[in-house]
Amino acid sequence: MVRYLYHNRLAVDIAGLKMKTPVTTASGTFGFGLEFTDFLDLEKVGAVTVKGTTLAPRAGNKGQRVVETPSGMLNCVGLENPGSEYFLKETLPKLRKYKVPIIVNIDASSPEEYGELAAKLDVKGVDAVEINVSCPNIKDGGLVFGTNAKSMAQVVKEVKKNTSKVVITKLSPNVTSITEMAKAAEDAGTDALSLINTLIGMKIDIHRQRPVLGNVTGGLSGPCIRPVAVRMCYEVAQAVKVPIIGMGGIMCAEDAIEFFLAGASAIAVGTANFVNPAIAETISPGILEYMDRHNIKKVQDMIGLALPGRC
Amino acid sequence: MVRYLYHNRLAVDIAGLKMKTPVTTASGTFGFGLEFTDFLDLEKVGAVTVKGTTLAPRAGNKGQRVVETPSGMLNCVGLENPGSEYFLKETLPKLRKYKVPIIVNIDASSPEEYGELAAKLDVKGVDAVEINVSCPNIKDGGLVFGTNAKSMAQVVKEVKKNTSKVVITKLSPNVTSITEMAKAAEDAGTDALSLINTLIGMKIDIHRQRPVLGNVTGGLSGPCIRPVAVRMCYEVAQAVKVPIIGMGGIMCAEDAIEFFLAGASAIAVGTANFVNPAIAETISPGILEYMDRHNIKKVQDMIGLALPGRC
Amino acid sequence: MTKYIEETKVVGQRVLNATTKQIDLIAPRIAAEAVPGQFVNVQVSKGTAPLLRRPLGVAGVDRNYGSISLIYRIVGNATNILADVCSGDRLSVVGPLGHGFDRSAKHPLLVGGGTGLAPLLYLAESMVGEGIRPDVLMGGRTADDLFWKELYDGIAGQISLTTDDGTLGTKGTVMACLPDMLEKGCYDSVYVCGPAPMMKAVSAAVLEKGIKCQVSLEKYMACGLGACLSCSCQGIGKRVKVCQDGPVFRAEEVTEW
Amino acid sequence: MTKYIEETKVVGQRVLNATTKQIDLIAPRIAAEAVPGQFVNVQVSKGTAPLLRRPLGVAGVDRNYGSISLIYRIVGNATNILADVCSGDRLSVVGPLGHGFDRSAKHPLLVGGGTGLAPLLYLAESMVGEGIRPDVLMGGRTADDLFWKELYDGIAGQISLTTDDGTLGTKGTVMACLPDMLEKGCYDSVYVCGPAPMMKAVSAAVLEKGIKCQVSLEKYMACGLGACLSCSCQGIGKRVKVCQDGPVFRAEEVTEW
Ligand SMILES: Cc1cc2nc3c(=O)[nH]c(=O)nc-3n(C[C@H](O)[C@H](O)[C@H](O)COP(=O)(O)OP(=O)(O)OC[C@H]3O[C@@H](n4cnc5c(N)ncnc54)[C@H](O)[C@@H]3O)c2cc1C
Ligand SMILES: Cc1cc2nc3c(=O)[nH]c(=O)nc-3n(C[C@H](O)[C@H](O)[C@H](O)COP(=O)(O)OP(=O)(O)OC[C@H]3O[C@@H](n4cnc5c(N)ncnc54)[C@H](O)[C@@H]3O)c2cc1C
Ligand SMILES: Cc1cc2nc3c(=O)[nH]c(=O)nc-3n(C[C@H](O)[C@H](O)[C@H](O)COP(=O)(O)O)c2cc1C
Ligand SMILES: Cc1cc2nc3c(=O)[nH]c(=O)nc-3n(C[C@H](O)[C@H](O)[C@H](O)COP(=O)(O)O)c2cc1C
Ligand code: FES
Ligand code: FES
Repeated sequence: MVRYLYHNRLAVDIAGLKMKTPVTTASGTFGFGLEFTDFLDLEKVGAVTVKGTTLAPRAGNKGQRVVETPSGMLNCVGLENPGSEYFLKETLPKLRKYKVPIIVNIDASSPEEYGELAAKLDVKGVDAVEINVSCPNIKDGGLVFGTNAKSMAQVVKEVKKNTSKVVITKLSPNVTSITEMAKAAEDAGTDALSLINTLIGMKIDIHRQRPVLGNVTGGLSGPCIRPVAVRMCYEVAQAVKVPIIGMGGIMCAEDAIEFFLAGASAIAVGTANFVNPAIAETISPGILEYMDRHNIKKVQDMIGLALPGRC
Repeated sequence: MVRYLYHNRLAVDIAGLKMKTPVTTASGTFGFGLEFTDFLDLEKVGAVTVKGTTLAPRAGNKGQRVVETPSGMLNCVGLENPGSEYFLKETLPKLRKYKVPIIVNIDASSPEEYGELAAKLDVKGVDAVEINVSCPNIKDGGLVFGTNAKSMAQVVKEVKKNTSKVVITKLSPNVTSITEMAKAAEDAGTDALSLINTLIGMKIDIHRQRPVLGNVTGGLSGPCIRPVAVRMCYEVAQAVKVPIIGMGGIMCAEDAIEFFLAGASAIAVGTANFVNPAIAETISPGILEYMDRHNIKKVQDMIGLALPGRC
Repeated sequence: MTKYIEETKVVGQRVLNATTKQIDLIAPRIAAEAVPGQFVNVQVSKGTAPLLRRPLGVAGVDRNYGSISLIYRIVGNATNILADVCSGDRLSVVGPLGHGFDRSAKHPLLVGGGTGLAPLLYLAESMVGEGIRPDVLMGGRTADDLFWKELYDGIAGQISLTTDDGTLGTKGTVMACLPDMLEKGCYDSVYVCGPAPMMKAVSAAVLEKGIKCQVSLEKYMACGLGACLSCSCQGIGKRVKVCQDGPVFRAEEVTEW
Repeated sequence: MTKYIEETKVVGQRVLNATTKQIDLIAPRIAAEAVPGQFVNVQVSKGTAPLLRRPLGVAGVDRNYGSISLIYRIVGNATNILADVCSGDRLSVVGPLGHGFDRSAKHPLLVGGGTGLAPLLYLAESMVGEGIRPDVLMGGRTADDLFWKELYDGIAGQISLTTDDGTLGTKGTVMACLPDMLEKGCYDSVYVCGPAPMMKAVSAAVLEKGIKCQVSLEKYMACGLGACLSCSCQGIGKRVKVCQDGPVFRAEEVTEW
């Protein structure tokens, strides 16, 4: 099942970011990619999106950081990461040995800091930056920008100004209107959108009578949120022209296909990496099988097939 | 396990609505209550919240109306109901034979129509009205009022003006800030709040390459949304003084207790009625057992125990 | 008729063909009341996924033993889990649900396809109990689908078979045989259960002949109790719920297939 | 060391006490590489609930047979499902994960409680293979918790027991015996695995004596691979991941219990 290497039926181009397969990894669920090399060939992944990176190192949140929920999980890792300096010096050189595009997920606490970070990462070996304006787990920055169209637009503009790379804006689902946010990001110049980040949730330990997670609330991910993610993708695809990377609860090829039909040009696997660490590679053959069965020549041909007026 | 009948440890008072147990039924998941009398004693349910009722009969949406999702389900019933006239003439007299408070869930397409409906239902046998400003499945009304604080406040005021009953406002989770909506409802005079209604989601049939549901999108309910519901309850409880009826994915006594600890004064079981049609009665003994184990005298004593400053 | 939640005990499963199995459950209260055409709502997992119960028609009842039989096709998540259930396991079952067939026919014809033949099997057995041997017309895609013949042998009168590919019986759908049978059979009532297009075509042909016709509908269900309105559809001049007002309807009442 | 995803085959389960079971799995690639102190990540369901794999320490390895043993306490959703798994069933297992114990001790003492005694069992067996019989100090709430003694009999040197209620061995926690044992035992290394309060108390006492001490930590884990940072905590001057840099740490490295 490595047919897809020999032709480009699975290849997609996200605003200039060329991916051999339409599958990337959701930030924060695939480390820096290197943790998974025992299980898959990184070069067969469309692109590796690495853990959210900040200018300075962050220790993240204290206390319990993850808990399982029905068909999902909550996390409040809180953007723990070794900082951009370390990433550029230690991690990127190792990653660059693989022929796979690298998307760096970035987070900061002001538009200017986002810009500074984007400038710092505007180096060879980084192919795109993904603006995380939607992390629910930190106090400074994060979700503030993700729920306010104006602030988000500022961030997008700063980043665009400071990088030559493809700029992807990652949207939060914790808003009244995701299309409004999507349009604001598009107007501000983003090259692509990715969605969705996690829904804010919490769990209470009824025996200790207190929240389970150290940070009280956390981000809900996994198959439980897929219906919300597909719906948002379907809505945004009708509202913008820029390409969409769809994610949220994708566990197998069939789930991925829902997102293509809803208008996504590529997809990301997140929580599923924890369940099946080989999934970022093995999902592509499944997509190809589906395409064969439905006489679909190229991935592009199935993008948006379920949108109004097309089905 | 009928101890709770012999004392009032489980009794709660929701802004004047006296419930023998803190358990009601989520609107639309328990019909008019009469469908469940083979499985439980309606008089052991705290209150029966009936299916969403409109002035005139509604046929609801065409096509497939429900589909299962990971640990949940989507529905787009679309407020099918026989109308207020029929409810008052045919259903209410049957329901009134049981000694159980009746909460009527109401829906309309303008503040005035909400008022008219509330006035019509201001009769003996109806104990409270629950304003559904959050139905995601109909085009006129519904969610329009649920995502805009001003419009919602208008609806609440109209209803309050036209009824002598306890007024409960049911909040939609599909908003950026549920606390803002909660406060707007409180300021407009609602006696209590209930939350959450369903999250908007969808599923695509990848073989037919079109949305599964007749109405394209539907409301996501069941255990998958519980983390979001608990979080919203926890947030709203800190923002308002009026009592809260918590719901969203409650499947057993343990789940219910999460909501009490998060600040709810009563809870509703929804999707769980489909899985276990006796649950609206059998969950109360489980709550009592927990109270015994934790030396909690009355339900009231555990409300909000997990809120900041209390745990 | 009272509905029950029974914690049934699995007494056995048997393989009928590559994708179809029969499961027998000890469910004395449901067995005592279920009539042909009714269904039950089965919980295949105590966890949250799959979450909802699944509706399955009652394919047989043993009142002495207090057991019911269900015949199901393995099509998805829940039926795959059901297929792995072992004797001695417990399954929570709600039933009996819905309304059964009007069984007043003297010369009945049963027409079925796929798992639609499950409720018709119980119907046939109950007719035999009253001294009537119904004729049966069954259709399938291929010979393998018609393992049903053996289940009906000894109960039914004349059994007619059709397959889409001609590997067994007459080649074609049941419509290849039906007109001729209606002509010669002097049936006073036809009972149909199968895929919607089959039921639609059969109903039209039967009603045209002025013969009574009942069909058993399938709709995606959540509660099975008339409470959630998942299965509601337009009847004649009123809304009907398939789970409560059906699943059996007089063919002329059906406006949406 | 390479990590694998193995579709293992269950060869047997046995009951150790009312809430504890041992499961043996054919997992040749993991068996070939796993060292004491490492763990595996087990998927108990192919469905979405429970969703995440569950980490379990390797309690034994049979290299000839290509099997590994896990000993687990039934505490929740996943372990309840695991307890119902039958011989012949398949379980997807990822491993071996994390770093094992430094086994350079000449006079080791193993101190454990609860399922912490599982990884220590494999450690003891491997020491015996190298001609060393470790002494073992084990604590439990009550006599029933100390079925472990039989598992260690014949492998361990001297076994000391404590129970909170005094129903077996010395009454109290392991701290009731430890000081005396450290005094008399001339141990050069202590290996601790059990509840956090036990590990904290034991470490403090051992380090005070200037004896080497290793502990095996437990943190809620999602990936087990160092990717998700669920299990990250503060080490000395740097962040460490329990799943990757541990679960075994030198006691003096641990700053959060
Ligand atoms: C009144 C009634 C009686 C039925 N009797 C039988 C029977 O005797 N034998 C038999 O094999 N099947 C019968 N069915 C169909 C059976 O309910 C479905 O095949 C089963 O629910 C599929 O579950 P799944 O999880 O395996 O498949 P899924 O993966 O959930 O879905 C596979 C297909 O089954 C259908 N389906 C799934 N869930 C439901 C539901 N809750 N209600 C209705 N349809 C659903 C869907 O259309 C879907 O396309 C009956 C259905 C109804 C409504
Ligand atoms: C490295 C490591 C090795 C372990 N080795 C063993 C062992 O050999 N034997 C054994 O019985 N147990 C062991 N555990 C604990 C075991 O992982 C949990 O008991 C198990 O995951 C519980 O799953 P559950 O669904 O049954 O319980 P749940 O209902 O999910 O939870 C019950 C309790 O188990 C803990 N837990 C649940 N999931 C996880 C997780 N993913 N990671 C860590 N803790 C969790 C929680 O603290 C919770 O309070 C180990 C844990 C770790 C981290
Ligand atoms: C443990 C964990 C850590 C995450 N960290 C980040 C992050 O650093 N930056 C980010 O943009 N999203 C982060 N996410 C969100 C995911 O990238 C993804 O948007 C979300 O989990 C939905 O996809 P899924 O359901 O497939 O996991 C994280 C998710 C998880 C589960
Ligand atoms: C089939 C179905 C119909 C519903 N109809 C209504 C309704 O008429 N009015 C309303 O306010 N909420 C309605 N709801 C929402 C529920 O009352 C409840 O808010 C939601 O399902 C979350 O609770 P649960 O997860 O326990 O089901 C409906 C939910 C379902 C599943
Ligand atoms: S399935 Fe709920 S009303 Fe029919
Ligand atoms: S469990 Fe994911 S980093 Fe340790």
